[in-house]
Amino acid sequence: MDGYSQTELMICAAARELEDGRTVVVGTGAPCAAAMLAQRLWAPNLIVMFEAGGLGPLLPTMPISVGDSRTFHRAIMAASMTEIMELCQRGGADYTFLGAGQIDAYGNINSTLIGADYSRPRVRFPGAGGANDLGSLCWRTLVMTLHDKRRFVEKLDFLTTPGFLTGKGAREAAGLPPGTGPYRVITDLCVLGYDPRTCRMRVESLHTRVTVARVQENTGFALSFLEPLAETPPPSAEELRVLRQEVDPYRYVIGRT
Amino acid sequence: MDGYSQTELMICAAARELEDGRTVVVGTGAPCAAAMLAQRLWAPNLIVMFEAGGLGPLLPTMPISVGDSRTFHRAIMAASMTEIMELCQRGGADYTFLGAGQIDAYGNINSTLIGADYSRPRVRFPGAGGANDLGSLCWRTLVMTLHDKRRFVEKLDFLTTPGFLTGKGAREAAGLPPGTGPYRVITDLCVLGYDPRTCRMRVESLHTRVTVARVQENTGFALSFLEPLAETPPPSAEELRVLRQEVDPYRYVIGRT
Amino acid sequence: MGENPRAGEFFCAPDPDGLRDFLRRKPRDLIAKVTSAREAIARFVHDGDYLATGGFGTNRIPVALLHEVVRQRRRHLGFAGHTATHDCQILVAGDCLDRCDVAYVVGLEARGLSLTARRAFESGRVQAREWSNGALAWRYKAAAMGLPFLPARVMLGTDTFAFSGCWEITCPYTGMKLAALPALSPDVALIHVQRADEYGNAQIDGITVADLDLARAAKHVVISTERLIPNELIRREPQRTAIPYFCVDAVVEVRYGGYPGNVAYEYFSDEEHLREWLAVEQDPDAFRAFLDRHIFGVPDFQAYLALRGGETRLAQLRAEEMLDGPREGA
Amino acid sequence: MGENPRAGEFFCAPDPDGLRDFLRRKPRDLIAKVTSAREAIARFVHDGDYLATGGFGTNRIPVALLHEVVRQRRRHLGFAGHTATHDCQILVAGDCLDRCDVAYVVGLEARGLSLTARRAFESGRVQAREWSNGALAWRYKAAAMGLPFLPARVMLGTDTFAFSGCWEITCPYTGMKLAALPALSPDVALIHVQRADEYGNAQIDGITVADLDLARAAKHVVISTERLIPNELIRREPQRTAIPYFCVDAVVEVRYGGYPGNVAYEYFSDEEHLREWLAVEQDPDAFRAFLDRHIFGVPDFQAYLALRGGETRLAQLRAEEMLDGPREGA
Repeated sequence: MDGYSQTELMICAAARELEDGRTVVVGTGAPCAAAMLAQRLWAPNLIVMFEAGGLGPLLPTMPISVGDSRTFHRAIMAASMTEIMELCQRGGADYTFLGAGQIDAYGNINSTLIGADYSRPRVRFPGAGGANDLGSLCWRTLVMTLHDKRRFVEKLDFLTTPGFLTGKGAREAAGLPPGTGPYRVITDLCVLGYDPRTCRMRVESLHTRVTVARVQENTGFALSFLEPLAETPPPSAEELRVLRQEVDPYRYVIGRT
Repeated sequence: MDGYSQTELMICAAARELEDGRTVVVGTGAPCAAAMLAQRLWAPNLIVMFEAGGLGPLLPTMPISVGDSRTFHRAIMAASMTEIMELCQRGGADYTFLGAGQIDAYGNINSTLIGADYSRPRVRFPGAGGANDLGSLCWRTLVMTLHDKRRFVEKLDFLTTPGFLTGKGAREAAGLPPGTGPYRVITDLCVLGYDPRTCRMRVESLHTRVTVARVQENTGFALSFLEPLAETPPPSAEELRVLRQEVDPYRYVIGRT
Repeated sequence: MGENPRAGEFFCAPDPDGLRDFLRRKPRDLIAKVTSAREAIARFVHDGDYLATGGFGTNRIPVALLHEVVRQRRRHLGFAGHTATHDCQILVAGDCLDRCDVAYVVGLEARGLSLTARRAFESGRVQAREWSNGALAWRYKAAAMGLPFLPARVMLGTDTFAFSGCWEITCPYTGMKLAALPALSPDVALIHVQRADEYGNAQIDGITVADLDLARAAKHVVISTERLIPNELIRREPQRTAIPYFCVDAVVEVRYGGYPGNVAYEYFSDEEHLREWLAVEQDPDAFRAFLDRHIFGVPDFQAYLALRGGETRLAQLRAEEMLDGPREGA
Repeated sequence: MGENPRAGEFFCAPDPDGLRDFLRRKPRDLIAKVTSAREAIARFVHDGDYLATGGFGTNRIPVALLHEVVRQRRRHLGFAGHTATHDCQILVAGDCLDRCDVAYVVGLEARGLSLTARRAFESGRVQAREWSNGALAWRYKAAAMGLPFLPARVMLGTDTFAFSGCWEITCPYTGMKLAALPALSPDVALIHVQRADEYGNAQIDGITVADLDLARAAKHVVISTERLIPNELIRREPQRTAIPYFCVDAVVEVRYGGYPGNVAYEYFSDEEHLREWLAVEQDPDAFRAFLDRHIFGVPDFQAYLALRGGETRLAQLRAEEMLDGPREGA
């Protein structure tokens, strides 16, 4: 593994998407680690927000819950959910990170259920949570997820959170704020963006030793590939050091070795 | 004057309308004095609120402004204008007191302008302020005003704050909350209520030595009179003592003698 | 996923005029409302009621009150699943629910899914409607504002919208499409706070989540508080009042009343116990025994705390909250 | 009074997508924004802008900043007349306004009417639209929420409604009629607070009036503060943050910056000086001299305070605020 795990690689790749002087709404786990890593390396003015109300904390350790007291430790503001969601609704949130039970080619996400009958689902997932709000309102939505065919599907069982819906212009037609939408998907195989003409997912860089064929095999819909297709830069020694020693010293997220 | 002023009589008459365990939104001056008098005599649990955000203060002295620091001195809550207005909108405000530049038979109030041309009024008054909100949303609206023909008019120059609008059912038809509306008008001549069938103003009691003829002469529209027509009970010695010694010892409202 | 056949119908429909009439009659006297958890739940939570909880999943949630709801075997409750994690888990374990407005249920965030809660929703035993966290927070806010609905720019274009029952409206000025979120006024809200006086004036430390709006939106509010404080302390800092007394029907003093959740500046969550809850649900018999032991078999919340290690364990969680205790693995 | 021929047109029209684009580009870095009143007004208030002020008439209003607007002779401003009393009086005295959304103007509550302000509105020199205080507060709130409008149950059935330019809407669920209050996002808000850090994180003591929503609704915000505090004090009590730094463009430290108004827990209003303002307006020549002396003729607000009696007078007002000073007749 060249001295780093897939989780570490994903966190480092995600962190690089975050510019300084911007706001990011995160959950717990890998997205929070990515934001903390970016803060420590090049984005000291990246403001981290949590949907339950934490705004700009100095995170002493990884939060366990999106609402636990770490999320507003020495914060700029210990606010409310509506404060954060209204900030997003008026255009103040630059990035958000979401997970995905299922995701389709347009970046639409299912986190509600598996099955064909709403009233008797085969598997019930938690639901939209804050994901629908954040995916509707933040300027750029990033997804971190493992890459396999059960997740990357042609058709969602349930469209919980909007990506580009049915393609170009569909978000705006539905009433969602113009200029928002899916931005990156970071998996254990590659980093994907979206083709601006079609709004369909497009591979932008492959992780070391991953092939085009392997990515397509693990994806349930046709992908396009950016040309020339880059290799995802592996984590630098500095990134790994900060991630392991400062961001997640108790290895809550990057796991025990 | 039998040892009391018209202002003192009006304050005492107004205070008697306020039940214990209820909420009243007041401004400065006589309405605030009436609420304070009621609190001290029979309504210790009458909660006084101010539209700027003061909720349940222990008033140390008469406020000068609806937003000054007296209005939230040792209060239950130092809130915001939306907090108070939303409390009123969801039905939590029992009484409010309004003033009136002009008032018509249905209790509609003008506090905006005198003149026929909106863009070039003859006299500009302050405007709706919080009166429109409170008159729209509180359960019972009381007005305290001097009684003369320039104020009690057949037709308002501008309908700033809704009374019963054009009569029975008109408030509800306009979208205002059912069951709200004008309740009493307390003047230097009499106490008026509203005829439930017509929603027009009706004299309910005359102050000592005031005649029916004198009230009608000073009113620009036809009044009805409750039968039998009572005499407004004059201020009791106890009311006057508390008003003068505890409520307004500096005689801000009741005036210098 | 198709359309919701029940668009425009809600588990708890907007009725601002009804709420106005209710609040008009609700007493506003400054009277002492301190009582026990048992008495508060007996008086204010009835079979069939629509219930909502404050806090956020495992943070400042009213666990002592929820145990009492289960212990008194309330049935057929509606529930607002606004990031409802351990709170939802408790209510489903007690078989208290039959309908739920879902924003986030059956999971405990990164800790995993509650098998019992999943089965309750998958079997259809608990009926669901879909919302987002923001949408439910705004639905409380609409009711708190005395409105029938609030417009919002979320849920649009999704199955979440279709299965909410919401309708779209058009802005008269801009022509924008908006979701019309119907006001949500629960029959009763259970809210845990750090401090309250005997009348129900409550102070909250840290994030308030959706509790300010919830307390104003609900018809009845039961407050559990880490500690009672004199009214004089409320009046000394009137802008710290998060919930004014006239919203509140009962005040219950329960130290550690949010355990095993986190209460800011008081104690951190007991992750070990939360993991135990999730694990034991894998075996229905063991889970029944677990509930008998921890909820049905104890007279009150203090006995539950004693079973969990009492002051020794709580002192550890206090130390962890103050960031000077041991760090547990998540 | 008939109909408003300009229904649906507003001095400051709702444009949530425009506000989103603006706020997307607005910097969010934690950088020091401390500057002088002169520089802040020069940079952030331009001729023709739509302006709003925090506080309530004579309470916690940004007088030092308003004097600077007058001193720099800004013209053709729009203004949100949300219980605007002494603040409106100052701006009209400086001939700064040509349009105003009126809820309450030209009066100073029980103190009387400003003759200059009355004449400005009566002559048509300042154009007006009518609103209520609640309506303007909710218009800020709509913008702060990122919405094009908020529904409300006020102004209905009145000339106030007709001359606001508002439209009615119907609730899709209840059929209720509602006023659709258009979002109001001023170009610049001037807000006075008790404490702020160098980045603009602000704490407010006492009632917040409409300032929390206004700060979030406005495109630019200039804060004047009784005192600067270290960021560490903001972070020590994060729930005391009333206005977060990213809303704020400039921070001006002006001790007594709300004089002659009242600033809670700091100083009471100078009623004598407010009466003097009202009285001197009766004579146009005397009023010009009064303005020359107090605003145009002084370099900054400290010089104005010195003219008013300086520390001696301010100490009296501080004592009066603490309720241990002499009580003045109103």
